[in-house]
Amino acid sequence: MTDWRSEKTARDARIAAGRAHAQGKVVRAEAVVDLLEAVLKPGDRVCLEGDNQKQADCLARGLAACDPAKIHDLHMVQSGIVLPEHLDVFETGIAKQLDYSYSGPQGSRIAKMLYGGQIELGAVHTYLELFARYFVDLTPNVALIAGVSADREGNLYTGPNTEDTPTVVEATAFKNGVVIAQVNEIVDKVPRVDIPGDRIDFVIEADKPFYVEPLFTRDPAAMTETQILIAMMAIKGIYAEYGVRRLNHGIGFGTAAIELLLPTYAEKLGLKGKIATHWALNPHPTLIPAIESGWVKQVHCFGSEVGMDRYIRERSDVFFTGADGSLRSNRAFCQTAGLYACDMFIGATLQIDLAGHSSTVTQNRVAGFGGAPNMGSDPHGRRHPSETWMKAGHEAEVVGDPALMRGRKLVVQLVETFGDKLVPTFVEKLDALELAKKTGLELAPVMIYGDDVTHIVTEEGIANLLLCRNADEREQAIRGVAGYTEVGRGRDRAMVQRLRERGVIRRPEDLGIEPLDADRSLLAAKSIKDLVHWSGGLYEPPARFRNW
Amino acid sequence: MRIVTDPGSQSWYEASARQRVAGLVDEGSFAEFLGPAERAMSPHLPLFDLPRAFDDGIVVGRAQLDGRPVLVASQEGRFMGGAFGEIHGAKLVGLLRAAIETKPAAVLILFDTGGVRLQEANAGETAIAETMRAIADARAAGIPVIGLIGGRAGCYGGGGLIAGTCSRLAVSESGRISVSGPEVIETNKGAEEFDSRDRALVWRTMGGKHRRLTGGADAYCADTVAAFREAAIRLIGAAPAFDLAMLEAEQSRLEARVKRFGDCRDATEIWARLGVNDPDAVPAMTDAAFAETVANVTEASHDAR
Amino acid sequence: METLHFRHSTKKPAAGSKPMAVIGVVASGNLEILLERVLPPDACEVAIETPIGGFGDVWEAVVADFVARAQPGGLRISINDGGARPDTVSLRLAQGARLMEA
Amino acid sequence: MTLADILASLFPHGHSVTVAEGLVTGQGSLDGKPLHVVGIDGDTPLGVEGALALSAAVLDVVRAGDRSPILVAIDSDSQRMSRRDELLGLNECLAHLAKSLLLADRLGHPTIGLIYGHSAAGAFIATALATRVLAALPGANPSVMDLPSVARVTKLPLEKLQEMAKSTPVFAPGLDNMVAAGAVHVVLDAEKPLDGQIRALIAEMPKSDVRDRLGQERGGRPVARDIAERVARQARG
Repeated sequence: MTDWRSEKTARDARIAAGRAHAQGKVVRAEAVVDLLEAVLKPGDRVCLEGDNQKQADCLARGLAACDPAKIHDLHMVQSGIVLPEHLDVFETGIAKQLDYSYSGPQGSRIAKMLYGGQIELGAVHTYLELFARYFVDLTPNVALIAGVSADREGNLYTGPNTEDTPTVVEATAFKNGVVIAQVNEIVDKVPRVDIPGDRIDFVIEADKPFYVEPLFTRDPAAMTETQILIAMMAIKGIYAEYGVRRLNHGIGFGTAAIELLLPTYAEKLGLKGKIATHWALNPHPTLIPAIESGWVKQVHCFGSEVGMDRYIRERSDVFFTGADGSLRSNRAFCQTAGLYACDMFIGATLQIDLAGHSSTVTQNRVAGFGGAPNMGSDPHGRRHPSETWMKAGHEAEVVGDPALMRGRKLVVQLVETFGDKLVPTFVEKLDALELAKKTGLELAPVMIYGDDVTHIVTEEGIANLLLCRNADEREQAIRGVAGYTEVGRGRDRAMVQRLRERGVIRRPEDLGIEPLDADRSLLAAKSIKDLVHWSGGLYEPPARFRNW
Repeated sequence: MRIVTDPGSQSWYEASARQRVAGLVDEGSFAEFLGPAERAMSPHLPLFDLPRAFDDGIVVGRAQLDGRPVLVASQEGRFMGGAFGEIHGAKLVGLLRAAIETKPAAVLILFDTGGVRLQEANAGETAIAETMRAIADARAAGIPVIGLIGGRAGCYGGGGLIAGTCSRLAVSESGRISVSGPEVIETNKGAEEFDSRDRALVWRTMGGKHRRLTGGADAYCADTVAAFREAAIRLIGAAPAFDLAMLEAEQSRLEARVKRFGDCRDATEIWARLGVNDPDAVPAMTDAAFAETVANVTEASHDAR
Repeated sequence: METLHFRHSTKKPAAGSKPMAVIGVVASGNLEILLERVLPPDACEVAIETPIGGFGDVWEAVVADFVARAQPGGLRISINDGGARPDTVSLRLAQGARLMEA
Repeated sequence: MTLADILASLFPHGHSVTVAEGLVTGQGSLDGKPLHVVGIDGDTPLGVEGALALSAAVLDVVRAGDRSPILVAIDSDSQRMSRRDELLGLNECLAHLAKSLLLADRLGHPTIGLIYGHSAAGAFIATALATRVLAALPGANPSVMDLPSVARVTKLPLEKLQEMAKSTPVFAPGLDNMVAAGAVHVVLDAEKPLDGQIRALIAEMPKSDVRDRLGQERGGRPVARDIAERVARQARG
């Protein structure tokens, strides 16, 4: 007789073993290791929630402290490898296999461990791919998640940084898995129920609140004239040109500069209401002046940002908020929105090659992908038109039956030709290729493939790759905006001139922009303090960004 | 399209040493001494493979302020942290010594310094001592020496001591006055003593508002060149003497401060004892609200400097 | 420190009559430029002191482009570099040329 | 030399100088006239209380109005590095001490610094460097910052700095380099009685601040004097 309920039976046994260390669903922080050793089995697939802004850090410490003789060979399936404990478990043998998306701060250690064979890598995914696989072949047996508060029934309030939690819980709880949540406090009644209690099996009151890093805060005081010039070109040469209303911004200084130029420079160009109205975006503090000036209609968020909570509560016309008033974010939905509902992704990168492939990999760091490739790619499954999308599509394809033409998402790389320490952004060969060879990755970690990129904006000008008709043109268009890098100096000057005449390359003067006007006085806010003023005192920046 | 801004409304914090001088004094009246074309550059920095500046990070010269002759020195906080090197210091010393002979209406020092330039430490330290002696001489000769503090580098180390020697000080919210910097304290005494990354703590402890409330500075201005100009003009007319009576008054003032606030761990406790109703609200206060608060604090204003 | 010198002849003298101007600050990633109207009207000299060696080709290209665009005849241009990127150098040169027009 | 040795050599007939918590105050007699002593002993850091105690002693002397000399004897650490001291305005307190010494000088009290141990940074500027003439005893060790710390800040290897220090007195710590900079006017002879040497210093007080001239002559500050004079000349117009 086939047992069609073996998973359920196994789950019940795990829960029963865990209950020995709990009072109802509640487990004391000191009992974390006992609980995990009771619930986990060798070889389990485990998601240890590691988001951008919310880490199950108490559970991570607990897992790392488990006895490798009892718990070993786990298969970790989680979006972020962020905390040292996320990798410690591979050193002790508690974990063996890994499928993940993003490893920012642990990028160089993960590269070493891949190279040394301590980690058996499945794949590095984008967020949406990993989430998708949770529901196909990487469903967790146990999910270790984090929230702000829970009641004794397990009803969970994630706080404004909901991020991955609903996705992880959905996949685990409804497929016979066990969900263990750490919370900052156990309360009688949660402010709102983000995850219903019947999906949470155990709740742990953490020894200390989970740490949140202000990842999306860019200090206007650090913005340079070059970044402002690039932002001006992007606004005039792309936002205005294509009438981009629905968009996603990267998290660099270049896009932050654009956010700060909307109420000043873009306002003077008469673009208010015509561009940048609907966003898939974390709540960037630098967007506050644009919101306050009435530019922004709506923002859906992947997660939140430190210090923005009060501001968001008071701007519920703009942000998605719960009945309790606080932000409700959701990474899976926002990534989907970025992929399908946005007409433009614009962001920075570290390296671009002659075909337009880009990578944020530097030598010896495997940073992973996160969600940039989801947003920074042309979704071939898209079927709804918009003016922006259609205009870009027509630029790319000039022959054939118009009824069969489709649009293109704008994927814009916003880069300075040189990075820190005079490292060139434009290169003949991406460092990612070398790294892939060294660490045995089957795919080179390319963040955005050249065929998805539509524009590259540098301080020298805009290269419109949609208008390039062959690989040669494409290469010269890229060289033509690569400034004084070796790639830039290696251009065919005559061909670049012809591309300029065709509008493939546009210089600041072609756009009617005088580079000497790129001045910090154009920024709607020149400091974090200015952002606080714009917010009417609602934005509460973290201490490290203050100078008052 | 050019967004034209009034030079007076320019941020003091953001402006360069030259921009500050240009906007501070009467338009077009500034004449520089030993300007960049004379290339008086550090003979020492090349030994350390460090770039030099044509003015060694300080602009000195004469100008008119509200129609009256003044001498001006302006430090560039972005070059080597505005620190005192041999030439940098000597330019300030020469300017102050000249003041005693030429009797301007005031000497203005636009501080923006981390203290002594380590690559020229002995020269910098000695120049600071020479500067303080020259300031005492100038003040005794009846020439007000006014310090203006609101730059990126703050006013640290020996710069803090020179500031304490001036007749009057104007400070903005961004301005910091201190001897040991937060990083120095943290390095020597640990993060428990001073967490230098806690910027709010840094400003509460040594920032413009704290200094103004406790009488460590005599005027508080908005972060604009125009506001500093107005403060400078006002302070020149209210410079205390440099004599025994003043120093005795300063002795009493500082002793009273240490006695009254010596057990306070945080600036907010001091502000509360000074009679500020909501001390926690001080850092976020607007300039106007803060001016009102200061007006009610008797200790903030005095002639004992 | 590396010292570089470039000499160019120009078709035109630099606009304006201002004898001297200075722009920028020597700081990390930034630079200071001193422009003096002391040369014959068809000559331009650029002298650079930089702490970062090995970028002579880049400097040469940046200076040549600037001279071709701005025609700064008569100017002796002296640069104290703090490791500025070429785009910053170009921007400061242009700002300096504009100051001399006053 | 210890402070006790110094005082014994300076005042063979006895003195009233005491040390409390590292702060030195009191007086002795030189040629039948009072010689006041203030100072810091035992490598003590100078904080707000210390600075104000010393300035009070200086102002007491000034108030008496007898133009008697003041000796500032120093073996100190740097300024006291603490959050509390900065909160209470250490810069004002140190400047106040320096101003008190500068006022005493202006009002006719010869001020003589005597560094016999360590001193650094703000404590040095507020005390010994605020006198008209600064003498040192052999073995004294004034510094702005020690070389390992300089290495940390400048990111240069310590060995390279040590090599550079031999030929470049402008940045290196130590008495010889401070003498070369002109900050220390003279190094006394520890083998001879100090009373005579101090008496000679008082008798030959420089009329003005000569430190940049000394720095030029001794090579420790090659250009400062010339620069200051050029600025002053242009200012005179």
